[in-house]
Amino acid sequence: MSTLSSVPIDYYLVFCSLLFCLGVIGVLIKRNALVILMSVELMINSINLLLAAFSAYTNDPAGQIFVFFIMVVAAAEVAIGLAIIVLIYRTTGSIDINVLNKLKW
Amino acid sequence: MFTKYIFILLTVLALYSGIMVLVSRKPIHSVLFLTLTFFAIAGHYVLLNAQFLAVVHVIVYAGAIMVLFLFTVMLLNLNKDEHSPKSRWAKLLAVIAGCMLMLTLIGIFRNYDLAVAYDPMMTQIGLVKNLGKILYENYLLPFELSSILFLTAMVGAVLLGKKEQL
Amino acid sequence: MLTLVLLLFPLALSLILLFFREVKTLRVLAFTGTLAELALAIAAFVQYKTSCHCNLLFSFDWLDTLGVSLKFGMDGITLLLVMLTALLVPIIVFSTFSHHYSSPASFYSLILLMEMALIGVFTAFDGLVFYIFWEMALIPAWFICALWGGNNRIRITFKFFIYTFAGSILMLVALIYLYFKTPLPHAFDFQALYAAALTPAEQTWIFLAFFLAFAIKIPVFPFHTWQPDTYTESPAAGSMLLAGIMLKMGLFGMIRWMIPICSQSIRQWGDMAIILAITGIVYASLIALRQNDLKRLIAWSSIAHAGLMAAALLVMNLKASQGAMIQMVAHGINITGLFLITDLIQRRAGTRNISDLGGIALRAPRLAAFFMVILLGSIALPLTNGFVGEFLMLLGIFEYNALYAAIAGLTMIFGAVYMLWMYQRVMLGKTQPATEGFQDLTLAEMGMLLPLVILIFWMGCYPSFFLDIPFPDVQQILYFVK
Amino acid sequence: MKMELIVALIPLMPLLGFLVLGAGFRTIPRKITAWVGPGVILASLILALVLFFSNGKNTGPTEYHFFTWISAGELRIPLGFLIDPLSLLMIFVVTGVGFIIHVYSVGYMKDDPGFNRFFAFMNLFVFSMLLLVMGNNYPVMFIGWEGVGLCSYLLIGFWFRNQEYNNAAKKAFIMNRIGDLGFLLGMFLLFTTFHTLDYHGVFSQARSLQPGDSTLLAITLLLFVGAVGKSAQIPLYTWLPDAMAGPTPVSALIHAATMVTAGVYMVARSNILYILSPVTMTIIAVVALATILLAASIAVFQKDIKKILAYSTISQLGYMFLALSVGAFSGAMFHLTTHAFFKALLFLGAGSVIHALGGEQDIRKMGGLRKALPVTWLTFLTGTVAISGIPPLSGFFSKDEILMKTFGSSSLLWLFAWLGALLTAFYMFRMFYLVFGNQFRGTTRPGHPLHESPLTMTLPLIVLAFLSFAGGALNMPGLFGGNQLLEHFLAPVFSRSSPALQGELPISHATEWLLTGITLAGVLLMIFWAWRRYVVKGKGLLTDETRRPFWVRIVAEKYRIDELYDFLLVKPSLWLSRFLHDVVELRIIDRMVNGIGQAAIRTGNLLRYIQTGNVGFYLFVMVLGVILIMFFNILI
Repeated sequence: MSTLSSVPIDYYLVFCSLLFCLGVIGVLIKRNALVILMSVELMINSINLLLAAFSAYTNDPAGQIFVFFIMVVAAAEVAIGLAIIVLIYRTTGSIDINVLNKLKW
Repeated sequence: MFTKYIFILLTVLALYSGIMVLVSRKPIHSVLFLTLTFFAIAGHYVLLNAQFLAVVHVIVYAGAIMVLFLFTVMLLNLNKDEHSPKSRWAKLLAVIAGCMLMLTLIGIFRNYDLAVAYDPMMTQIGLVKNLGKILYENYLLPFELSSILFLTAMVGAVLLGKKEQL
Repeated sequence: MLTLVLLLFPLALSLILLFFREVKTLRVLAFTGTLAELALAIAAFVQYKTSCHCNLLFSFDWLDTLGVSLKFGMDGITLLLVMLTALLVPIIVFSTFSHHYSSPASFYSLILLMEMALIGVFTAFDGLVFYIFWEMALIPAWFICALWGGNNRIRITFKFFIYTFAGSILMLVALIYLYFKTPLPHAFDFQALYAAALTPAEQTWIFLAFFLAFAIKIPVFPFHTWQPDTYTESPAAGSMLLAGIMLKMGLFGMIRWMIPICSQSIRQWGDMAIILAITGIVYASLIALRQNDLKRLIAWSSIAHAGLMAAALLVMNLKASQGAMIQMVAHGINITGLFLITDLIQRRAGTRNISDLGGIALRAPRLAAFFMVILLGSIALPLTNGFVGEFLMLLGIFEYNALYAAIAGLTMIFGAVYMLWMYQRVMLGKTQPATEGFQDLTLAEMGMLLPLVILIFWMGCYPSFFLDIPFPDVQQILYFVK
Repeated sequence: MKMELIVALIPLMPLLGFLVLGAGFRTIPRKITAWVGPGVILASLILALVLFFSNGKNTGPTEYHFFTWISAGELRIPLGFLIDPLSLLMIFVVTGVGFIIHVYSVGYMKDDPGFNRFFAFMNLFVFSMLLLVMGNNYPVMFIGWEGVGLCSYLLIGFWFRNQEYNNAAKKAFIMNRIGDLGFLLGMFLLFTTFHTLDYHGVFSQARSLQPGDSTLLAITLLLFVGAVGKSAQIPLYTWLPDAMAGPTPVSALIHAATMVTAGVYMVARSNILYILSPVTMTIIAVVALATILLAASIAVFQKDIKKILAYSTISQLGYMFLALSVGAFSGAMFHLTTHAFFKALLFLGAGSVIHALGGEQDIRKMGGLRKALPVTWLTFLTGTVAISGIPPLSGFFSKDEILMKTFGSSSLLWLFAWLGALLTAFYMFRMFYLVFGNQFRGTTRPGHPLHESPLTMTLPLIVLAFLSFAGGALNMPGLFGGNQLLEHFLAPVFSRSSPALQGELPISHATEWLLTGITLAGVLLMIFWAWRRYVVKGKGLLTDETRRPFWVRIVAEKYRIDELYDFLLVKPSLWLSRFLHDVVELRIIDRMVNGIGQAAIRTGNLLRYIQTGNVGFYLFVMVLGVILIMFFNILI
């Protein structure tokens, strides 16, 4: 493989930040709980990638291990999150987050 | 230079599909674009010589998680348009907030001098052999604990999914 | 090692008790257990030799990286208070036998847990461990009061818990701050904390935090408002534990933690604290005059006495400190005795309203005699335990400032006024409807009060025995302060 | 027997009696109590005699150490006794008079259900009093000092069914406590000045001080506050008349013969300190004179036989303090001793009268008891004559000595003291005539005819009458060819302070004779007046008190001092108590504490409205929060 020195770490930083911000915007503009969850996944992935990138650039395996663990957590989170969404749908008949305003003062 | 082009290609792909996730009206489209994003990220992992992660990523995200999403969409028959989208103002505000976050982040990064010593392509840490060694030597306990986490999540999901009252 | 046994034995017993349901078994177990604890405490006294901080030491590195170790040990001050705790708890347990508490297993279990926590507070040589036990003592106390207390218990115990807890949190903050000022490697060990390098401003803040924590616990005027209500609403056993032993936690904390660490700022700001404590003496005594509830009156008297002890510790001289030491024990004994008698009266007459009582001495001369002796102890008559402490404390305060001593000395007069007036209205005069068929003490009850009475005279006539135990350590602390 | 043992046993015998009688107060039969109670006192008396005679010529002070009572740092208080002439004299007074009164009590308290309790308390009292006089340092004196206060409390309120009596008991204890606080503070100041509380250490250091030293002034004043409380001087005297609620032997023993003289003993013991602070001496003189005249004037109008004696006691104690204030320490001790004899006699006689009348104490309902109670009459007469100061009875010599010494100090003081002596003679004979003269005015209860008391009661009266008669021989002044035994006996104790008294003017024999003559003439005149008024005219029995002039009413109502104290001290403290509790405690402090809690709740109530329940809003706020945090991170 050829060298990647032509791609500085800054590129990864900017790319991952953009992806992360996309995720944030998604969380904010969407009303569908499912899509919001997907946006969260997007954010997690951007973080994962950045961790892996730093790990590779600094030759420290801990970063990649952490990515691995984050994936574990993310998988668990999605499983539970989707279960909750299904439950919400069953009780309210919708997954629009604007419907979920029962928990106020 | 070759890798640089691949990098740019993958990046553009990831960002495009990321935007499409947000823009699409139907959830099913969002799911499919998200899958595309994940594949692009997997490509990035390969580019970083983190083959193990790339494989795991494809299996977990594209294989398991996205299937779950798809399954949910199908199951709940959610594939409808958002009939009452949020107001334009709200959307605009959200986008502005996101851009501000971006700016802030870039502002933060400018403050740090990220001198990197290693050439990422030369490192061998991302290989299964090396990673496995470290995982089972230094991170055995968290690894085992993560299985408990999974178990918990499983039990939780099953309990939440059950129809009848407990 | 014995210290550890002293600590773990009540814990084990309190867990074991949860497996029993039969009230009688529980009582026997709890009582014999606490007696065994007393025997252990006496064994510790016998083993206790000289005064270094190496006595009966147990140390185990707990959180290595933080420098926290499970370090327990005994010095004279500790030994005295552990003995007091071990002595009072069996009596308190015994006094509960005539009550029928719901879910007795948890009741006795909590009492034992409390004993463990108290012993932990006294024996801990590590700041963080001290704090942990300090908070731990609050939990059983709160449960005892909140579950078996009077009608108003929930509101009052809530206040009690939050109030004392708020003070403790300040202490935790102070401890953590101190920790970062200890010489490297940082540690919570008390000697490390003593050696912490502080600027005067820092020390003042630490002093304020410590003082507030201890002042609330003792309680010192004006942080006392939780106390009369809590003492009144608690079940008898709870009041005794709170007043007899838990109050000493604050005083103990003062001499073990606050005085050696903040001596400089005590010199600077101590006058404020002393004035507060002395104001409390007069204030509480005056209020006690007009109380109609027997328990509440005793609670107020306790505030007055505690104020004197706090003032005595704060003047930081040997006489006053020694006086406070012996007074801690004496007050523990007297107040427990007073609450015991209140409990006896309430059970027999069905009320503890002073205005509904009277003429008990006619029906129960033995009770009257015991009551009188304990009362004399608490109003500091010479040759009873209260006098030695008050004499030394007032003398110490006098050396510090004669005016303070004169005002604090008013406690002698006011104490006599409210106590004797109470005695007159409760015990003397003609009988009232409530006291018409009053039974005199049974043999068992006399057996319960007798150790207290013996101690009252023993401490009054030959106090050297009790003064010698903490003397070297008090001297050392005061020497260190200088 | 070893000396230590004897010395230790002197106070321990009464303690033993107390313990035995106290532990078995419900089980011990009366007969045994009747022997044990007085028996232990007799044992103490015998031991004291043994001690006295085995000491032989050696009258120097001997100290006995038993163990260290309290120690802290340089403070070391031993439980030790000091046996010197002064303490020996006091031991004899306490055990001697105490024994006689104990014997008397056997008869007096015969029918009381609290017989055992009574003797237990009496024994405890003797124990405390012995500690008081025997201690070799101030704290040990203080043990006794407070101990006698306690016994006084217990015995005044002996019949505790009556709340009036209990009030009197409480009042006595509290007033004593006020004095005790002064004593305590005095001790503290002594300690900070001399770093010891032993008599020996204090006095030997005090001698080197300059007269008029301000610390010494403070010490002596504080100690004198203690003495004022215990010995019922102005302003802390009002407890003593009330203390007459106790059984009569108690009044005789505690409130006449022994406890109330503790203050006199204490000042005499600390003579060197007082000699060195002339200002205190002046204050004592003023207080003493005021007390003499105040108490004597009140006594003139009292109707209760015991109250008259109580005021008389206060007044006589004033004489003792007067003697102390002019430096006549042995004179004070002499008067203390003779007073113990004749006042105990008078009280016991009064007790006998009360006993005969079945509890009647109002002298207006007595009269003509001479026939019915011949022994009581004769002994009472002895006591009355003795206290009035008519030779050759003991009171004459002791009072005369005090008057002489007072004259030597200041003739103005003498004049007032002389007035007091006249008043004394008048009120004593008023009482005597009203009780024994004329006809019986009261009513006897059916089945309770007037009867002379049993032998256990009359025998002590006779013994005391003899002592009152002959007690003067103890210290016969040189004027009458006496040898001043007591003064020589006590001389070692007061020798330290005598150099300071050198500046006094010696009084010529002629002046002495003249003064004695004036006093005697006045006293006899007073007696004659009392006889005219109460025997011949039969006055003083009338009930038309409303027609008395204003000033007489004031005096008869005891100058309303009790009401004044009630108004100035009791009421305000009760009011303050209520104010502190209802306003300061509940409205201010507690409200502040609760206010903090409520503030938290209110803030929570306000912040609640931020929880709109809209998830989108939460997300937006969260993102904004993250942005803000990061932004600030850049700034910093």
